[in-house]
Amino acid sequence: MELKNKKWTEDEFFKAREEVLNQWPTGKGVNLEEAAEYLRKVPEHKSFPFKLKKAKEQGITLAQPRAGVALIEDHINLLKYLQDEGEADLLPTTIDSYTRQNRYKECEIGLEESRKAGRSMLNGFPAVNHGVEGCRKVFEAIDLPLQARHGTPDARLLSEIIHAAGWTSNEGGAISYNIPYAKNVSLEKSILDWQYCDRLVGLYEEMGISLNREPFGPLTGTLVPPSISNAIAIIEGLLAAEQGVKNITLGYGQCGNLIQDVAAMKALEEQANEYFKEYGYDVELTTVFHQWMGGFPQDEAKAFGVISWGSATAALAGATKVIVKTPHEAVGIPTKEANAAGIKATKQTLNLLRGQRLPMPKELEEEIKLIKMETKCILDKVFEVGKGDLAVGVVKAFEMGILDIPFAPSKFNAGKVLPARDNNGAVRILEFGNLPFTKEIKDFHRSLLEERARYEKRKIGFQMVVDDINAVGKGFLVGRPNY
Amino acid sequence: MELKNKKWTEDEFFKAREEVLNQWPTGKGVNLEEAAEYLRKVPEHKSFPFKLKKAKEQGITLAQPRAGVALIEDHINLLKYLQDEGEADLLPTTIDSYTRQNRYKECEIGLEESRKAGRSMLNGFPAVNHGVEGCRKVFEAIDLPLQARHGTPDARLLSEIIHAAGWTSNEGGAISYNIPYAKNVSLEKSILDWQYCDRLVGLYEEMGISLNREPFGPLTGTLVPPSISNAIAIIEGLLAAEQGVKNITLGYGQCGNLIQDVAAMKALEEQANEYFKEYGYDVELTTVFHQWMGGFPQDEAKAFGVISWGSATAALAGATKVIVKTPHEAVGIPTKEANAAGIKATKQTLNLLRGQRLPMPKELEEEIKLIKMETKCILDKVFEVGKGDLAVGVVKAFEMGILDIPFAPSKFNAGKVLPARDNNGAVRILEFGNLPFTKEIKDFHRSLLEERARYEKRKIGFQMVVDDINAVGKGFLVGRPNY
Amino acid sequence: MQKTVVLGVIGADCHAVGNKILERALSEAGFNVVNIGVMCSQEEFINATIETNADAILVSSLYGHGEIDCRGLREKCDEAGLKNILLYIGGNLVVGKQDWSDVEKRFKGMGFNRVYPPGTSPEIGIRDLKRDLGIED
Amino acid sequence: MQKTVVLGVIGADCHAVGNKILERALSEAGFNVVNIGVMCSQEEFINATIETNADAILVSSLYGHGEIDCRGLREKCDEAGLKNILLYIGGNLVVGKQDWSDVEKRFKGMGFNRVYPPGTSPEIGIRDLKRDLGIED
Repeated sequence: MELKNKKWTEDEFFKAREEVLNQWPTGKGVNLEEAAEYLRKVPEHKSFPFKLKKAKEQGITLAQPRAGVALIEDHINLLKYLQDEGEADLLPTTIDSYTRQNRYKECEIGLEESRKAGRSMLNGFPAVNHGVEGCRKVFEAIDLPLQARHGTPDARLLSEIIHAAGWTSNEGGAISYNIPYAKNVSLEKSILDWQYCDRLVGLYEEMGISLNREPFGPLTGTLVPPSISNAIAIIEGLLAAEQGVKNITLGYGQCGNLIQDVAAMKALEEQANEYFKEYGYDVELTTVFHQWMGGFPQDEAKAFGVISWGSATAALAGATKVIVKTPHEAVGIPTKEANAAGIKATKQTLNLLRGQRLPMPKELEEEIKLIKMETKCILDKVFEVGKGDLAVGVVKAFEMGILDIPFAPSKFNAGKVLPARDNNGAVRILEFGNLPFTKEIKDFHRSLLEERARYEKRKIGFQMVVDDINAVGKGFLVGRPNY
Repeated sequence: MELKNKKWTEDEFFKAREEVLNQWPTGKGVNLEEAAEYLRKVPEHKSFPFKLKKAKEQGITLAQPRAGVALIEDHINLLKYLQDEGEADLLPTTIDSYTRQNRYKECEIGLEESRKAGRSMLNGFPAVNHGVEGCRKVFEAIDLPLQARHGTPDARLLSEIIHAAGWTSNEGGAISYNIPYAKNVSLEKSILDWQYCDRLVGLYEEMGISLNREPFGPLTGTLVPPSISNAIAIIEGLLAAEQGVKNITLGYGQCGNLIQDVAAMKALEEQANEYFKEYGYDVELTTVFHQWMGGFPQDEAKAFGVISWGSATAALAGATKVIVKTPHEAVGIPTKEANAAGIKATKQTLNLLRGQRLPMPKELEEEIKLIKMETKCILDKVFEVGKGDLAVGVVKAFEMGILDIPFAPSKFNAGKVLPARDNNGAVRILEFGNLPFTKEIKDFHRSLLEERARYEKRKIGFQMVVDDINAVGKGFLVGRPNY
Repeated sequence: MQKTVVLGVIGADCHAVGNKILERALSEAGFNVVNIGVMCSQEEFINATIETNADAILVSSLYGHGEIDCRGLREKCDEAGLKNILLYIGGNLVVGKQDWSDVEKRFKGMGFNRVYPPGTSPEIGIRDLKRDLGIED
Repeated sequence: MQKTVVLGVIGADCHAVGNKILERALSEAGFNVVNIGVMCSQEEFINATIETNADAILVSSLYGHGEIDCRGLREKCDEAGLKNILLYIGGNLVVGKQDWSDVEKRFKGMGFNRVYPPGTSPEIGIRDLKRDLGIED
């Protein structure tokens, strides 16, 4: 199939679908009409689009954890605990890493070993292996909207199964679930595969069923400059909208500087709406803020400090929802108690800040302006190299380093952009690679980093970057040489 | 002695001192010259004034816990733990409630029972009973500056003992350690007694020894409108300065609305400096922000949320230090581990926010203006009724309800002011009693509360106040009827 | 007939906020509340009870000294002729986080009819009080 | 003589940040680093080691599947003629918070010479590596 940013015909979709549903035996359990019937009966309080819309209207921020274990019963217990004890507003199902690579046979081994060992040997819930039936068991056992969260370049079968099971949201996108999550998957393939996932949601929309889609905002979660992640979020939003997706949540991962974080969230929402309007898409847009995605302190009390500060920023930025970390973050997958504790600290902070917003000082306005300007530089160039086609543009832009995600493992990523923090902790750019920024913008970044270098009495360089990556684990935002 | 705001003569001081040092046998252990010698040898890193000055210059916020148990060895272990494991920047010694009432015999019983029971039967460290020798043991065992924190209307003997023991800061003041802490102590007496404490510090200053004094900002810690606590903080600062105190930390207790809290801290610092200047005092002023002093959630994760949000506000307000709560706050006096956890969550948040400030949007400027205007209304009237004498003015002002602290137990407090939160969580005034505010200010408060009443579809009234008091324990800032 | 209760905070404890809220809640529930405020001695509780012929004594202690402050209160009540008077206590009764069932047992052993942990809502105490005093709801 | 090490992240694990930092730290410490990146199979580790005649294999696993991914690696090394090759592993090796000494024991039982918990600084691994390879500091 030729790559372009155009809504798939039903022919194209159903032809691909035959192959998709044959990728693993559980694919045969998916029946579109039966699934539509099932989804029509999902009550409002278990619908992602409905709950997000209500939160947006009320101006509150919802809290959502990450969680997933191998076996159905254990996973249900975990989710119920996060719902009842943790007071989560929205529930996730984190999918294991083998499923993300479509290695369903290894999932079977993991499932078997988990049963034997009496503990999860997988780092998530293998939804494809459990099939529609297993996924519905989970959905029916809980009382909140349920979303799949993963990192799957080819999530076609997974998407078919989870939506048919009543899960009303799916995280991911052609760029955000490929470049940070895979080494060898081409963008041509991941764009086509995510067009499929989005078209599936579009089909349900055409049947009158509202489903939510959420591109993954934080990308590598490591010093990603806001304009890079915002540009990619807007691209994935546009690609989804073209396939008929109507309910989109765009995301951003906390960088740590309050002004920059609030500015990034505001810029993202405003600019995405502008692009949706410009390209004629009617989208119900909400936002998600990810608490700190980088290294965490080992100490649980300190981790609570990081978690709470992320929650406060989410509230002040007016995010529709916040993705919650746990006090076990530094040591791996959390216990259910630690997971619930993370949600509770988050919700307490959100509730204390309910209704409070950061008023708009000059500094915030300027940061918003800068982020929008940079984002536009990137997006203009992507459209240009794609000769007007966004999908083609994305592939070309990555080849040319116009789109470039710091610290991503993919060989299709240029990896030439190097970010570092300025003296106030805002993420700036040290090496621009081929980012299509104006000289003025580049000089501005450079001047901010030089200011830091003078303050720290050292040269600008890679060691700053390493220090910044390790800083939060050591308790600080900016990696100063003397910490 | 006649009450007036005038520096005591040496005659007056030493005459009173004879009686003070005879109040309890340990008083005989205080020798001013020997104490001065001892204090001169206190190294810089154990000096409150020095460490506060350095923090102010660097623009960082220091973290200080509360802590105190009955027995010396246990208290030393506790403080060392908070220093080494908790990473505290400044150390406290919380004094027990019997000492605060000068009931030293009951302290003896408490000490004896603590030894027998193997656990502290007192809610703090009875410094008077332990005497200079005992207090020095504590000071010498630790490596940080040490401060007495209490709530003692007559702290004369206590102050003599702790300063002679090398403790370079003393919390308290004639109003802030009387009206919220006592039922029957007249302001005439507590002003004279705190003039004594301040004069003692002034004498040390004249001998070249710098000691810090810190009026207790939060008062009853319950919905105290910023202008009331700021007015009292400035009054206690002026009373201290008159007695020769040179190093003063003024404080404020978190109300919970970010803009109001930052505004209150900025207003306090600016306005205090203006008054010191106006009355010709040369004072090194620093500020302290108290994390939420009201009811806490029982759940420890939620408590961490409250603690971290207080820390973030302290950092954004640029406080010189922050007084730290613990995850055990709701259940009483914390274990040392819980206390350390509170400090660590606090320091993590402070460090992430290091160097970040809240820029000055219009809303913040206006809130600062409002608080300063209200504070000036109160202070003008206090001077007026005192016919220019601040000490006399304070007594008269409390009699007339010009000064009036919500929820204070003292019979010398009018208790007519009733505060409640507005729709954004800022503390406003519902019933003004005799607060000398202009009609314009009163109308403004009223309009904000009416806005809340409309939003909540109920009448303005005492139930709002009760709901607000209980709100944070239940997870919210504003006590809405449906929570 | 309206029942009278004596309400106060015992010892050197000056926590006034809860006291004011409790007073209001008890009044609204129909009790005649004699609020002796904060920092009350055992004698003040007993004298107020005798003077007002009260039906129950409600003691608060929020600063951890409850164990020392309350010792002998039941015996003093007995001596003062207040045999079998209802004695309630609630608050932060001891220093530090202790097992609640131990704390409750200790205070019941001291003669308190009901013992409440921190954070108990006024409604629960009022419900118990009505039951113990035989008041219909 | 400069020693060569093969560095990579095993299994379906795509955590690239630590890998890039480790590469830099090892290079700066004087090693010839063959970085095979993220998402590497056991075979990729072994092939790279044979091709470059490397002295040690440094495995990272940060997503909790380390136990499944590493099973049989030592035996495969033996079969490929890499008898006694140094095998290090570090990261978030298991799902959930487990007792570290148990985890270490399990991975040592699988034939790893050294096993590092999450949050270990590169310097510690480098120090051990120099010791194990007989490099003077």
